Parts: sequence; C-alpha cells; structure tokens
Amino acid sequence: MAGADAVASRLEGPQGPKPRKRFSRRNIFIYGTLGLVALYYALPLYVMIVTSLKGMPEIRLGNIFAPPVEITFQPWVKAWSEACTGLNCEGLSRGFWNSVRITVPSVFLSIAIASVNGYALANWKFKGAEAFFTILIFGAFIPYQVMLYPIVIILREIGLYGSLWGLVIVHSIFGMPILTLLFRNYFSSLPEELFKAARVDGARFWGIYFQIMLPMSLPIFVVAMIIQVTGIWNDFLFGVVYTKPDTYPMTVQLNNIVNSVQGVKEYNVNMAATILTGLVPLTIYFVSGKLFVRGIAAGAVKG
Amino acid sequence: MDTTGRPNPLFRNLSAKIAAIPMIVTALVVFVGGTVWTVIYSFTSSKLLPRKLFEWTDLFNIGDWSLSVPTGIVWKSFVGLQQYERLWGTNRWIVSIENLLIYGLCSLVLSFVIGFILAALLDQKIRFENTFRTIILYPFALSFIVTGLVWQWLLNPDFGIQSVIRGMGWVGFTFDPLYNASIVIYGVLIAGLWQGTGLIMVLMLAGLRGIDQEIWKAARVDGIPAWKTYLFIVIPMMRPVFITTLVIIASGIVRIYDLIVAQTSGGPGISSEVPAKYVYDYMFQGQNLGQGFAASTMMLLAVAIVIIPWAYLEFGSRKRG
Amino acid sequence: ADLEVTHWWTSGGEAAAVAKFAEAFNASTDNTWVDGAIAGSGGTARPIIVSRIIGGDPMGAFQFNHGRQAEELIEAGLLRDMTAVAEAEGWTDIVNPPSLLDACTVDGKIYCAPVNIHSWQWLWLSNGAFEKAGLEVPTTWDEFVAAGPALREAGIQPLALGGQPWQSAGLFNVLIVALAGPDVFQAVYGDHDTDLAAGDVMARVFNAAADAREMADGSSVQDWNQATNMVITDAAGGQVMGDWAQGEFAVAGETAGEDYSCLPGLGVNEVISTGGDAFYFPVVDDPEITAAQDELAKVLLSPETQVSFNLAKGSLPIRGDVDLATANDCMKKGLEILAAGNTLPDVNMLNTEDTNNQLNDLFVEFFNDKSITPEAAQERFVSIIENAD
Amino acid sequence: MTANSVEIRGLDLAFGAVEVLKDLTLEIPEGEFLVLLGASGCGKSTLLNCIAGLLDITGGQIFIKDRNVTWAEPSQRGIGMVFQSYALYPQMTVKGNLSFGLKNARIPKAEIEERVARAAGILQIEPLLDRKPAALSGGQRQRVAIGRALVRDVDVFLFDEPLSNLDAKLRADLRVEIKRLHQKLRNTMIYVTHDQIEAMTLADRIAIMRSGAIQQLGSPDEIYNRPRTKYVAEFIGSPAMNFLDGTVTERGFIAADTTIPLDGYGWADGVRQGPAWLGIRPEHVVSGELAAGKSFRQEITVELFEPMGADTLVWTTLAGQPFHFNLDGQHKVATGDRMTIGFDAARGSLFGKDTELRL
Amino acid sequence: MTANSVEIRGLDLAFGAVEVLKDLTLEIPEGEFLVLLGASGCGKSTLLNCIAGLLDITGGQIFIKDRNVTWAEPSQRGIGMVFQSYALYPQMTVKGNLSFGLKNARIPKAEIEERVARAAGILQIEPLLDRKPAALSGGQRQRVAIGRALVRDVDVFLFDEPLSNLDAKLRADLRVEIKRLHQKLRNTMIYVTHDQIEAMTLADRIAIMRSGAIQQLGSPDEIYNRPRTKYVAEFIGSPAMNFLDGTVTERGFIAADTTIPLDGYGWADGVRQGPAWLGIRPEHVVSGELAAGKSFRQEITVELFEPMGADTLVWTTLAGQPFHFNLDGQHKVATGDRMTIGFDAARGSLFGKDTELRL
Ligand SMILES: Nc1ncnc2c1ncn2[C@@H]1O[C@H](COP(=O)(O)OP(=O)(O)OP(=O)(O)O)[C@@H](O)[C@H]1O
Ligand SMILES: Nc1ncnc2c1ncn2[C@@H]1O[C@H](COP(=O)(O)OP(=O)(O)OP(=O)(O)O)[C@@H](O)[C@H]1O
Ligand SMILES: [Mg+2]
Ligand SMILES: [Mg+2]
Repeated sequence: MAGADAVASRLEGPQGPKPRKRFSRRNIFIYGTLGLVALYYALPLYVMIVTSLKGMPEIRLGNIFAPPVEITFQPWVKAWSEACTGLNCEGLSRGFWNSVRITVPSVFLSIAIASVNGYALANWKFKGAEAFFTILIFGAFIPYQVMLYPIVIILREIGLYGSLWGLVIVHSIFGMPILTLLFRNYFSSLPEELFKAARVDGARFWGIYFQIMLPMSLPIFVVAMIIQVTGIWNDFLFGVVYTKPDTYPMTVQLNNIVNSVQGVKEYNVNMAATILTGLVPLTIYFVSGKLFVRGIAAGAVKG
Repeated sequence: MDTTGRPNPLFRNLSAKIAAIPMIVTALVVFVGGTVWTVIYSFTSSKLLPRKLFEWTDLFNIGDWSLSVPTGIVWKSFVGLQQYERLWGTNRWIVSIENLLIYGLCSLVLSFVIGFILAALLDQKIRFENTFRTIILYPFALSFIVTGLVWQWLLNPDFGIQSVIRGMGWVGFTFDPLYNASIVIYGVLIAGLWQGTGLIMVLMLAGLRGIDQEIWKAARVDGIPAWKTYLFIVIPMMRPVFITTLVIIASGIVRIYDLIVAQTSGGPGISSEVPAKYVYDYMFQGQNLGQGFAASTMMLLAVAIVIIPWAYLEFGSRKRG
Repeated sequence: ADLEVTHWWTSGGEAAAVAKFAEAFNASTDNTWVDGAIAGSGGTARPIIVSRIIGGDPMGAFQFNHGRQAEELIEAGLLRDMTAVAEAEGWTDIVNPPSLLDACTVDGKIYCAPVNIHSWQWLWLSNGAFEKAGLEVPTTWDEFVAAGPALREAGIQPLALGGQPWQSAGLFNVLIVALAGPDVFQAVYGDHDTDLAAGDVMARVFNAAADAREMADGSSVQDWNQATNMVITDAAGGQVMGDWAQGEFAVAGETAGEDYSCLPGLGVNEVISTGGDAFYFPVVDDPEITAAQDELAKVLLSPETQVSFNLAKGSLPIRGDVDLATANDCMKKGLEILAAGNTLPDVNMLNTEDTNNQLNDLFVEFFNDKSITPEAAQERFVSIIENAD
Repeated sequence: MTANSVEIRGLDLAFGAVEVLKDLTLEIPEGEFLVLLGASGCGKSTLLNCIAGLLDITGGQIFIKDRNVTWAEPSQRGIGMVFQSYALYPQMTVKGNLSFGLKNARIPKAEIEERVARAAGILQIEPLLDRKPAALSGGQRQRVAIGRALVRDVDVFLFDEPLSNLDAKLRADLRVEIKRLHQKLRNTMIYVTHDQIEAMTLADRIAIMRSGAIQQLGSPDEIYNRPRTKYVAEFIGSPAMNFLDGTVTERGFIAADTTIPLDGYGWADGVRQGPAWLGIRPEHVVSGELAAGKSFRQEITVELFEPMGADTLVWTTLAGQPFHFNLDGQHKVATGDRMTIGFDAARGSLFGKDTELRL
Repeated sequence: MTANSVEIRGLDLAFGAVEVLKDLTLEIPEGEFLVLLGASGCGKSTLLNCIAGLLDITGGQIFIKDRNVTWAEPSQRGIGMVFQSYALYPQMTVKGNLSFGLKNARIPKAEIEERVARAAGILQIEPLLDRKPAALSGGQRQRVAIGRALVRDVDVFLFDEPLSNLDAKLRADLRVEIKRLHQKLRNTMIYVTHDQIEAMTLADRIAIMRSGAIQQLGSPDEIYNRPRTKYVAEFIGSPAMNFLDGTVTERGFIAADTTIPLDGYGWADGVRQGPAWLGIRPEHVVSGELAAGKSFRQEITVELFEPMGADTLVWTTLAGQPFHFNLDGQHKVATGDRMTIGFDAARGSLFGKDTELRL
C-alpha cells in the first residue's frame, strides 16, 4: 500500500477532467475549416439576398457584396406577381399552384412505386429481379433529353400525353432508379426475421408492406421525399414539354424571368425569383433536416 | 419425387411480381425500349422528326381480302454508320468528351473528398452541427439553372469576385475561369460542387454514424492518429455508402447539362461543351435527330459497358442486403 | 375558341410586339389568344413544339423562323395548308419581298404566315467611343478594322461579340455578304458550291474574320444585348448584329446618327437579308380551332397589326403597302434598301438547321481560339458545305 | 401407428450451388420436445425455416399432422415460430404484436381478446400489454415473442435459439419457463440451440446436426452416454470430453506409455483393434480415495485449475496429452499439486480414428 | 510496499447529468487478474473506458504503474484493450491488424516482425496471418483481438466482455486460453463480463459492481461463500442461489411453518434477529442418505427437473417458496417423486430484509 505522504504528493498531479482548451489546435482547425467552408456555401446565398434587396441603379455600381444602401422589396414583388412572360404578367405566382399540383402527386406516386419496388427487391426476390434492377440502375445514367421523344410516343400511345398524369408518370419513371436503390438498401437492412415472423403470422405481400415495413421506414420516406420534392419542384424540361401553358410549373416562369434579356439583366428580380422558387424545398430541408440524417443513418445507404 | 400440390413457379411470389410490374415495365419499355429506339434511329438520317428506318413491302395480297404479307423491306432513311463517322469527325464532340472526362474525374474525386472531409469534421461532436449541415446542404435545394446563374455572376470578372478583390487594391488579381477557355471547366466545377457536395456530405455523415464505435476506441488505444484511422480503417468500412453515393454522383455527371447551359452555354467557344449538351443541341437546335441519337448511343454504350457488369456483380450475386 | 400560341418572344420589346397580335386577335375575332411563351431560344422552344405536335396534342399556332426549319413537319402532314386563307387574302400580291412567301411554300402550297423581316447585315458603331479615342467614325468595315489598334489604345474594346455561337456565325455570314458579295453567299450556301467555298474569295473573308477575331479579343459578354450594351455605353467601338439591336439603342434613349451610327452591309455592300419570323398552324381535329387558326392568319398579316407589331419589334413589315412614318433613321435605311430590292435570302432559308448548327460550332470555336488559322477554318468550312443538304 | 406431428422426407435444400440440407429425414411424434443441436452453420435454422415454409425447398416433402404442407404458405401450416432476435413489430404494442396474426386470420374480435388474455396469463405479461417492445427488457421481449406463437393455437412450435441473446441468469429462468410451458401445453416443439445445457435440460430427444445432416438422434441420456460419433461426443458435455489419442489392443487402450484397461466396455460391434480415440468425460474422473475403485488410476500434476463455484476444473497431462477433470465441491488445489485420479474406461467412449464412429 | 499496477482514486464520471461512476476507488496489484462483474448498465464498460483513457473523467485520478495518467492519451498509458465486438480492422489481414499500431509507433520493421511472430505463436494463429478477419471464425477473431493488445507489450490488459459473442463451447476454450495467457505473461488484467463462470474461473479477485459503485471486492471464494449483499449473492452461482423469505429468531430461521436451525452460522456482526432472507446454494443441498448428516432435513416433491448431463437440477417447493437443488450424477427422477433433502444453513447466507446486507 502506498504511504500517506505518497498519496498526498500524488494528489498534486493531474486530477479530474482533462482541461480542454477552447482554442486548441484541433478546435481551431475544425471550426476554422468549417467556417471557411460555410462561407463558400453561404456566400452565394448572401449575394442573392443582398442583390434581391437592391434597386437596379445600385446593382450597376458594381460591388455585389456590398449590403443594400436602400432596401427595396420591389424586386420580390415583381418576381412574385408582376414579372411578365409574353403576355402574362403575374410573375411566379402564376406557376406556384401548378407546381404544387404537379409536385404533390408526383412525389407521392414516385415514392409509392419505388418503395414497393425496393421492398419487392429486398424481401421477395424472384428470378430475374436483379436483371431488371440492373437495367434500372443503368436508366439512372440516361440523359433526360434522349428520352424526350420516346416518352412522348409512349404517352401518346397510352393516351396520357398533355395531361397532368402524364407528367406524374414521367417523374415517377425518372425518379425510380435512385429511389429504388435507396429503398431496396434500406429494406434489406431491416432484420429479416421480422419479415419472416410476419409471414408466419399470415401476413401477405401487401399486409407486410403496409403494416410492418411502412411504419418502420418513415425516416427513409422523408429522405426520398426530400430528394423528390427538390428534383420535381426544380424540373423545367419535363414540366414544359409535357404540360400546357395553363399548367406550366413555376420553373417555366423562373426560366422566363431569368432568360428574358432586356438590356441589362434585372439581377435583383432574378435573385428574388430564384430564392422564391427555392423556398419550398428549402423549407422542407429546414423542417426535416434532422430526420434526413437519421433516415439515411438508419440504413438507407447500406449495400 | 412427389410433386403433389407443387404450384406453378410462375405464380410463386405473385404479389411481388405484380408489384414489380411498374419497375419491369419501366425497365423494359422505357429504358430498354428507349435505348433500342435511340440506337435504331441513330442509323437514320432523321432530322426534325424521327424517320422510319425501313418499310415493309407487301408483295402478296391474298384474294379479295386486304390481307397483305410483308415479304421484303425497303430501306427508307438508313444511312449506316454515317452519323457515327460524322460524330467522331466533329471537333466539338471530342472536346465534349474530354470535358466530361475532366469534369467527371474531378467532380467524382472532389465530391467524395470534400463530402467526406466535411462529414468527418461534422462528426467530431462539434457545436452548431445542425447549422453547419444546413448551410452546406441548402444549395441542393436550388436547381442547376439557378446555380449556374449565381456562379456565372460571382465569377464574372467585371463585377464578381475578381472586381471586388481588385477594388480592395489588389489590381493584378485575375480570377475569371468562365472567360478562359483552358480553365472554364473548373469554373463549372466550382458551381457543381457547391450544389452537390451537401447531399454527398449528408450521405457520408450518415455512413460514418453507422461505424461501430469500438473501432474508434481500438484505434485510439493502438495510438493511431485520427486521419490514419479514417483513411485506412473507416473509409474501407464504408463501401456500401460509397456505392450509393457513387451511383448518385456518377449519374449526375453523365447527365450534366443544365449547369453548363446556365453558366457558360458551352463557351467560351466550345471549350465547356459536354456530351449531353451536344446531344440536345443536335437534336433540337440543329434538328438532326440522327446525329443526336448517335451521340446518345455512344454515351449509353459507354455507360452500359461500365454499369451493367458492375451492377450485376454488386446487386445480382448477393443473397440479401 | 381559345387558341394557344407558342413563341419565344419574351423580352420587353418582343413581348410588347406580341401583345399587339393578341390584342388585335382578341378584338377583331370571337377567339381568345392563349399565350404560351417560352423564354430562351428556338433551341428551348423547338422540342416543346415538336413534342406537342407528335404527341398528338398540338397548340393552335407556333412561331418558327421561316425557312427550312418546318420542312419535315410539313412533309409529315402535321401542319395545315393555309393556301385557302392566303388566296382569299391575296398574300401573293402583298408580301414583299416575294421570297418570304416562297419560304412558306412547299409544292405550291402555303403553310405559314410570315410576320416580319429581320436583316443581319448591320454594323453598329458607338460615336462616343470613337470620339474618346480621337478618331473619325468609320464608314466602312476596312476603316473600322484600321481603327482597331487605336481604340484598344484608348482602352476601348474595338469589336463587341457575345459568346453565343449564333453570334459568331452571324458575324461571319455578314462578312461574306459584305466582302464577297451576295452572289457568293447565295452560291456557297444555296448551291453548296464547294469550289467557291474553297477559293480565294472566301479566303479573303476568312482573313477578314481573323481581323474581326483580333478586334473582338477580350470581349467577355455572353448575350447579344450585353454586347450591344457595350456599344451603348461606349465601352466598345462597334458590333455586328441584326436590326433587332436598334431596339436596345431605342430603349437606352440613344439617337441614330448622334449617339450611334449604323452601317448596313458593313458600309461595303448595301444589301440586307430577309429573314424573319413566321407562324405555322398544326393540324387539329377541332373545327373551331381550325377556324380560329384561319382568323389568326388573317390578323397577323393585316396592315394595322403589321404596323403596330413591327414598330414595337423594330423589324420591317412584310408588306410594302404600309406606312412606317415613325421609323427611325436606321430603320428607314433598311426600308430604302428593301424598296430598292437589294435583298437576299436569310441563311435559314438556304441552310438546314443542322448545317447552321455546324457552322455555329465552327465559328464560335474560331472566334474564341486564336490557334485556329483562317486556312484551317476554311478547310472545315468547305467540308461542312460539302456535306450540307 | 401413432400420428407423427411433423414428418420430413428426403429434404434437400440448396442456396444456388451450396447444398445446405442433404436428403434429411426426420419424424417427430406428437407432443415431443425435439432439440436441434449443432455447430454454427450446420443448417439448423435452415431446417426450421423449411418446416415453417419460409424457404422454398429443393426436394423432398414435409408433412405436419399427416398433411402434406410442402407447398403451403407459412401461415397455413399450423406452426408458430420464435426467433432469436425476438422479431417483435416495433411499432405495435405488445397486444398488437400478439393479435397481429389473429387479425390476419380474420378471427372475431372477441375471440382475439380472449386468446390474447389467455396467452398473456400463461406468460405473465398482462401488465405489459400496452407497452411497445422498446420499453421491455430482454426477457419480457422473448416472452412476448413466445406469446405470439402461443395465441395462434398452433400444432407445432418452432424456436430458433430463442434464448441466446439473453444473459446467463435470464436464460436459466426462461429455460425453466419454456419447460413448464411444454409440460402444460404438450404441443410438439422443435427447438434450435447451440447451448448444450439447454439441449440436455429441455429435450425429449436431441438431434445433433452436422453440415446439413443428422448425425445422431436420441434421448439426452443416449447422446450423453453413448455418442455415436466423435463429433457428437465433442459437442455434448461441459466441460468438454477428454480425447486421448492411442490404439486399441487386446491389452486395452494404449496411449504413449500408458495402458488403460477396457474391461466392461460396451462394444458397438465386437472388439475392434486399431488406432482410436478414447473419450472420457471430466465428471467421470474421480480423485483421491475414490480413485481406488476405478479400473484405471494414475498420479498426475495439477497444471491449471478453474474454480467454478460448485466444483473446480483441473487441467493436467495424461499420457502426454492434455487432460481435464472435475474436482468435487470446493476442493482446494494449487498448481503443482500431485494427486491420484482414476476412471472406468467402460463409462467412456471409443471412436475409430478412420471413421470417427463409436467402436 | 508493493507497487500497484493500476490505482483509481475517487473516480467520478457523468454523462451530462447522469452520474455513471461515483467516487470509485480501486487498487489493483501488479499481475492481478481482476474481474469486473455486474448487471447490464452498471458501469463496467465505462470504468474500463476511463482506465483506457477513452472517456474523459469528471473527477478523480488514475495511476498506472505509479504514473499519473489521468490526462494521458490512451496510447500512452501502457494498456491494451480487447473489445466485445472484436473491433478488428476488417480490410487488413491479421498481420496488418497486429502490426498497425506498432507501425504507428515507428518501431523498426524487424522488431515488428518479431513481436507479431511471438504473439501469433502464443495465440496459435500463425497459419491465419494472411487472412482477413471476414475469413476467420469467432474464436479466431477474438484471438487476433487479444493479439493486438499482446504485440504492444503493455502493462495492463483490459478486456470488455471478450467472449460474450461466442458460443458456449468456444467460450469455454478461450476462457482457458486467457487463463493460460495470464499465467504465462503475468500482466495485470482487468476483465469485464457478466458471465459468472468466467468470473469465477479466471479471477484472482472479483469486483461486483452495481450502479456505478463496487459492492464487493474479493477473491472468487470469498464472493461465492460470503457474499456481502443479497445482490452479490444473487449474481454469483449457477444455478442461482435459493432465497427463502423468513425471520431470524433465537430458534433459528423461520419461514412459514418451517424452522431452519442456524447453528454454526458465521455472523458478520453478532446475531441479528428480524426479517431476513436465507440464501442456500443449490449445490449445497444433498439428498437421500447424505441428508442425514445435515442440520436441516425435509421431504419434498419433485415438481420439475432438468437433467444437465453431469447433474440434474430439481425444482420443488420449500416452506411454500420455490426451491431448487442439484442432484449428483445422473440421478433418475420423475415429476412427483418424493425425496428427502438436507443442508446446513451455516453454509448459506443471511441478508437483512431492510439493508440487504449480510448478517
Ligand atoms: N441465403 C443464404 N444463401 C446462401 N447460403 C446460406 C444462406 N443462408 C444460410 N446459408 C448457409 O447455409 C448454412 C446453414 O445456415 P444456417 O443459418 O441454417 O446455420 P445454423 O445452423 O442456423 O447456424 P447458427 O448456429 O450460426 O445459427 C451456412 O453455411 C450458411 O452459410
Ligand atoms: N455515451 C453515453 N451517454 C449517456 N449515458 C451513457 C453513455 N454510455 C453509457 N451510458 C450509461 O451509463 C451506464 C453504464 O454503461 P456501461 O456501458 O458502462 O454499462 P455496462 O456495465 O458495461 O453494461 P453492459 O453489461 O450492458 O455492457 C448505462 O446506464 C448507460 O445507459
Ligand atoms: Mg441459426
Ligand atoms: Mg459494457
């Protein structure tokens, strides 16, 4: 046993929690790097916001980083409700509800189809399933433009060309590869025994899907939703090719605002329109940011 | 062997097969069908509209019935490999491919590296993780059109970053990647990474969170520095994440189009052209579908050669998960 | 009936011009104009239009550059034969120059309604810029080239050229017309005369193009109107651009002759091409729509709309019998040349879009890459002409 | 002929090219508790899954209650299954878990209530009915998993290592509960484990499996005392059996310089001379005075000892080969101690070196 | 004064507001094999992680070989650690796994080779050196994990449930190997488990932990025979100790209508009357003729029995409370059999009902 004085002397050594320097080299490195990176990512947003609050004369002065001297919301108003496309001068507001009408069923249907596919691939393997899945992954690499005409022909043949449902189907088709991959990997990471238990309990394909798998997979559905909402909301090509003027989505309007050049571009309106258009997906990120990470962490990216 | 009651194998898993019909139809009709269609029409001289490759000729009309038996074909607009010869003789196509290779390689490597490093930094139990993550992720909410626009602007030498820095007294400063043919593709890369790395980071972060904590402890007890632990231990363990990420990044690269159009329109000159834009321009601007299809076919062929064997190995041979 | 009209006129002047059509159409008929504007260019709008047509759900009418773009749609029987309307309205008599209607005619049937004339062959010069450099405002291309170094000295971009491919090709085509003459232009593009294309005459044009490239060096704008803006703000000496550029000068409040000068045919060969826009009408089942199409065709060519539309758009009317008293100097110059019959067809009428696209590629590369010699460019030019159909 | 509850005829199962079960035949009488025992990967779970209908078999037939169920759906076979990982539905309450199968079978509500209540009573989980699985301890979860099979009133219970995720104490408790359950219900139960204590205590009969085939099927006693192969002998018994490498001669079993008399050994098929293994269970070895009565005695040195509470396991060397045995009670030993041990080879087992079969 | 290998003084550890370790003090002499035992969640792993430096402590000090390592990096503490999940680097060969740490310490190549060879020799994994972990069995993996600590020539080995992922047979084998290793190396070893067999067989001393504090620290013998609290008594011994609920009076221990004499009981602190638990280990109960010599005897009915190979566990009721005991050898019993059992309460343990401390 150590002597009493030895004990006393020992007490002088390090004791308790290791002192953590606030400005340790490690912290400086981590926060420094993240700070710089955040700057790189945030800078464009800053410029967009600042610009959208300036008047055109101020923009012409040049410094895009300078905060607005005179804040004006005119560009926002214009982008939302005044900017013209051809004869329609209702700004983005005209396309907003169209976008909603397109996005909601498209997101819903594409996720429904892909999740069922992923589930069938993960849990109910049948001969040839891999071959189809491989083709699907291949499909992820086909440029959309290439498929424009074949899809027009397909839609014409099934009589859905020009209808909202035609567009919804197109979005479902092009969302299918990545989403199916996501869902397949997620479902196969769930314990197989659960699936077996449900079969013993007499549940069939759909019963297991709806009663067992679905309730356990909400996070991955959120992930899929975020990817799809972003993709579909921002889509221009399909939105404009497979719809009609009165159902054009917001992005057509955005394209018109951004690409109609008159003298000097109205950057402030462009920026305001841009932010307005991105607002919906952005909102979904902010709201579900935490779920996003947790969803993938729950196995979405395994395999 | 007694096979009493053995059901027809076709009907086993019937629900699964029914449920997979959308996938099967998409795979066969859209992806395979569309691809075959594209390949076939790449041998034609189609311009604005797809033109028939050939037509059947009916030599026999049987009796009074208007029943005709096709017995021969007449080539209509078949031009053999002419479109391909022209394609490979076109400077712009060559430049496009070079650009895609450079962009693809850089984008792939940098997406992985940046995405991973950011994820690793965020994984250090830091404060404000949520804030940092959101800042890095938000560009993903913006379309490429918008991304291109914003960065075109930031990189504009007359009032973007260059002019601001010059304005601060650094007169010789030059940073105009979009106006310099030899580096323009890197200018595009800056914007592409800005938009896309957030998603990659989030995927990686999720992957990191799935690593067994005991591995970290083992490495610390072994006295292995953190960077080595990442490089030699953690990264190899994250293979599944990397595969999903790889598919997402790679498919994005092959299809890159909007960003280029919005940011440079392929300029200056043709120095930032990419294959998908070549396809689009020839199909719709140049009204030469045949040429566009030939270019698409080359792209699809390249993708197929890489993807199909790989995907089959990756997804096909495994039992489960 | 509701008639959906697709077009890509979305900039301020263009939209105002289209509005004239819509107003007239809505006012003078029982129909309603449903606007289907798509910003961008033909490249954006074309797949939409074609998809809609082959998808079996066409719009009521759409805008194309008239020329060979619509040939195939006509051959495939997807566009309506408007001969009946044309005859009733006597288009053959009123359309000037007649070549405009020829471009709409296939096998003797008229398929489109031309609405305006645009010409390419203009050099726009900034009087202010030359003043700054202490130079006279040039009156010909050669003078302009000679002034180049001095302009540069004075910190002025001699020639403004946007980055879009069609601008480069346009510049070159203007050089052919101006320096080699309309006949060569016609022979090379119209008849695909490869000997001529490879010959000395064209070699001179290519050398001139190299000069232009020298002068355009350092021009870092993308859009054509940004380039025009450089001329307006005296940052550039001049720009070769079609007559639509004067819309920009007008918006900026500049006066022809005072603030800027215009040289048709680069001051060398005073001819103008007669390109322009036309409307086509897809075949539809609905008789009401068909009737509305007929009425739209009439409205488009009626004298009142021609005047109001072209004044707004800055283009020339397609009928000689209307009065454009309010036109400005440059526009008047154009009208004079038109009246004198010094016209030639537009490249769109001579070349397929495919050939134009290849030319665009060649010239945008040539104008941006100094390592390509005029000889090498000419060689590639010849091979494009050789393969054109 | 008594009815067999489960009958498996010539079962083959292959995953692609890998044959996992080969021509396996097994008959399980009504009410029997059969334990499947075997090393990891030998095909126990696979066999259970085949019986449950969760795997499509490659060949053979399966009968349950004399009904050919080879191609029947799992839920149509009258079986209930309990999994190693519990496999509870995480989003449902305990009650939901129990009633899920019944709802699928469209059983009237009142009856569901009743059956759930009965099962909950048997398993003593009434107070837990409204909790979700996440709020249960391991043992409680396992009970719910058993309950899920119980409510369905099945003929055959299948257990796939139901206790292996639990800690030792809980394992012991639940083992007793399962035993009680069987005594109460008298269902046929097929129970997979690789814990031999469980096998020994629970089984009416044990089937020892090795690479997809059954090596021995018999009562625990038979398997413990007369293992048919060396593999079986190795597998059963804790601490494991000692194996001495040597030769059977007419003088007895000779290993190195040691001769062990084989008097009274129950030869399977007459005396067989030749190279062989002699297997001796550690608990059949006695020491000190008790050794006197044994047919083989030897003085040994204690090399290592493991006090295990009730007894102590001693490691030593016999005939140049490692050897271990139990010392009764809390015998005090120290490394280096010398003592005399003895055993009767007649209680041991001889295995031919070539076939590894019991001699 | 002998040097302590590991000395922990007043260790506090909290995760946020949750205090996991509270003022824990522990001294481990050089070369001792200390086992930490306790229920799940009691802080065993946490303590080990604190010693290893993997967790930042909230208060107190840690010494290893008399060096204050409270703030030292894990790799600087002279410790090696083996994890429950092995935590092998999956993409490196066994050799790579063993040498990775050494390479980082910039040890010359020749020496690395030598150390790896030595460790591989000790653990008998030479033939595996070029395989990857995926191609190893569970036991082999665990050996590699131990090897990783071994090559680093550390003073203290920390084991966190190294065997709990293995099956019973392997567990037994590896347990012996670890014991041998300790006897050969004579390093200090701290070993976490919740398997008491492991604890009993391996430990020089056992520390029983409960919610972040050490309840008893002593030799296996002490802990087995004289558990200081009911918790300890419950925790140690398999099958578990019987607890009879009753009262200590001057006539003995009275439970229901049964009186059990307490003659010869070693009172911790003089006789204490009052409500208490009497703990009797199943293996201290004898039956038949042997019962005659015991201070307490009673005839009971067999309710359930579990043959466990070497012995049989019998369940019955005593004084209206469930009671179980071991029957030696392969005693043949049947449910309903009646027999006489007996035990000496002096070998048992009494715990006060209020404090649960040993009386
Ligand atoms: N889906 C599968 N595909 C290919 N092989 C498989 C599959 N499932 C199991 N196997 C193989 O079949 C063999 C038997 O597996 P099984 O799960 O039945 O073993 P087990 O006896 O239950 O083992 P354990 O005791 O580890 O649970 C193993 O070798 C395993 O590798
Ligand atoms: N990172 C953490 N944050 C908060 N609480 C924790 C953390 N890690 C462990 N705990 C809590 O500390 C307590 C002790 O955990 P510890 O892992 O040391 O238990 P253990 O004795 O090793 O248990 P087991 O036998 O299950 O491994 C537990 O109640 C646990 O919930
Ligand atoms: Mg198993
Ligand atoms: Mg632990």
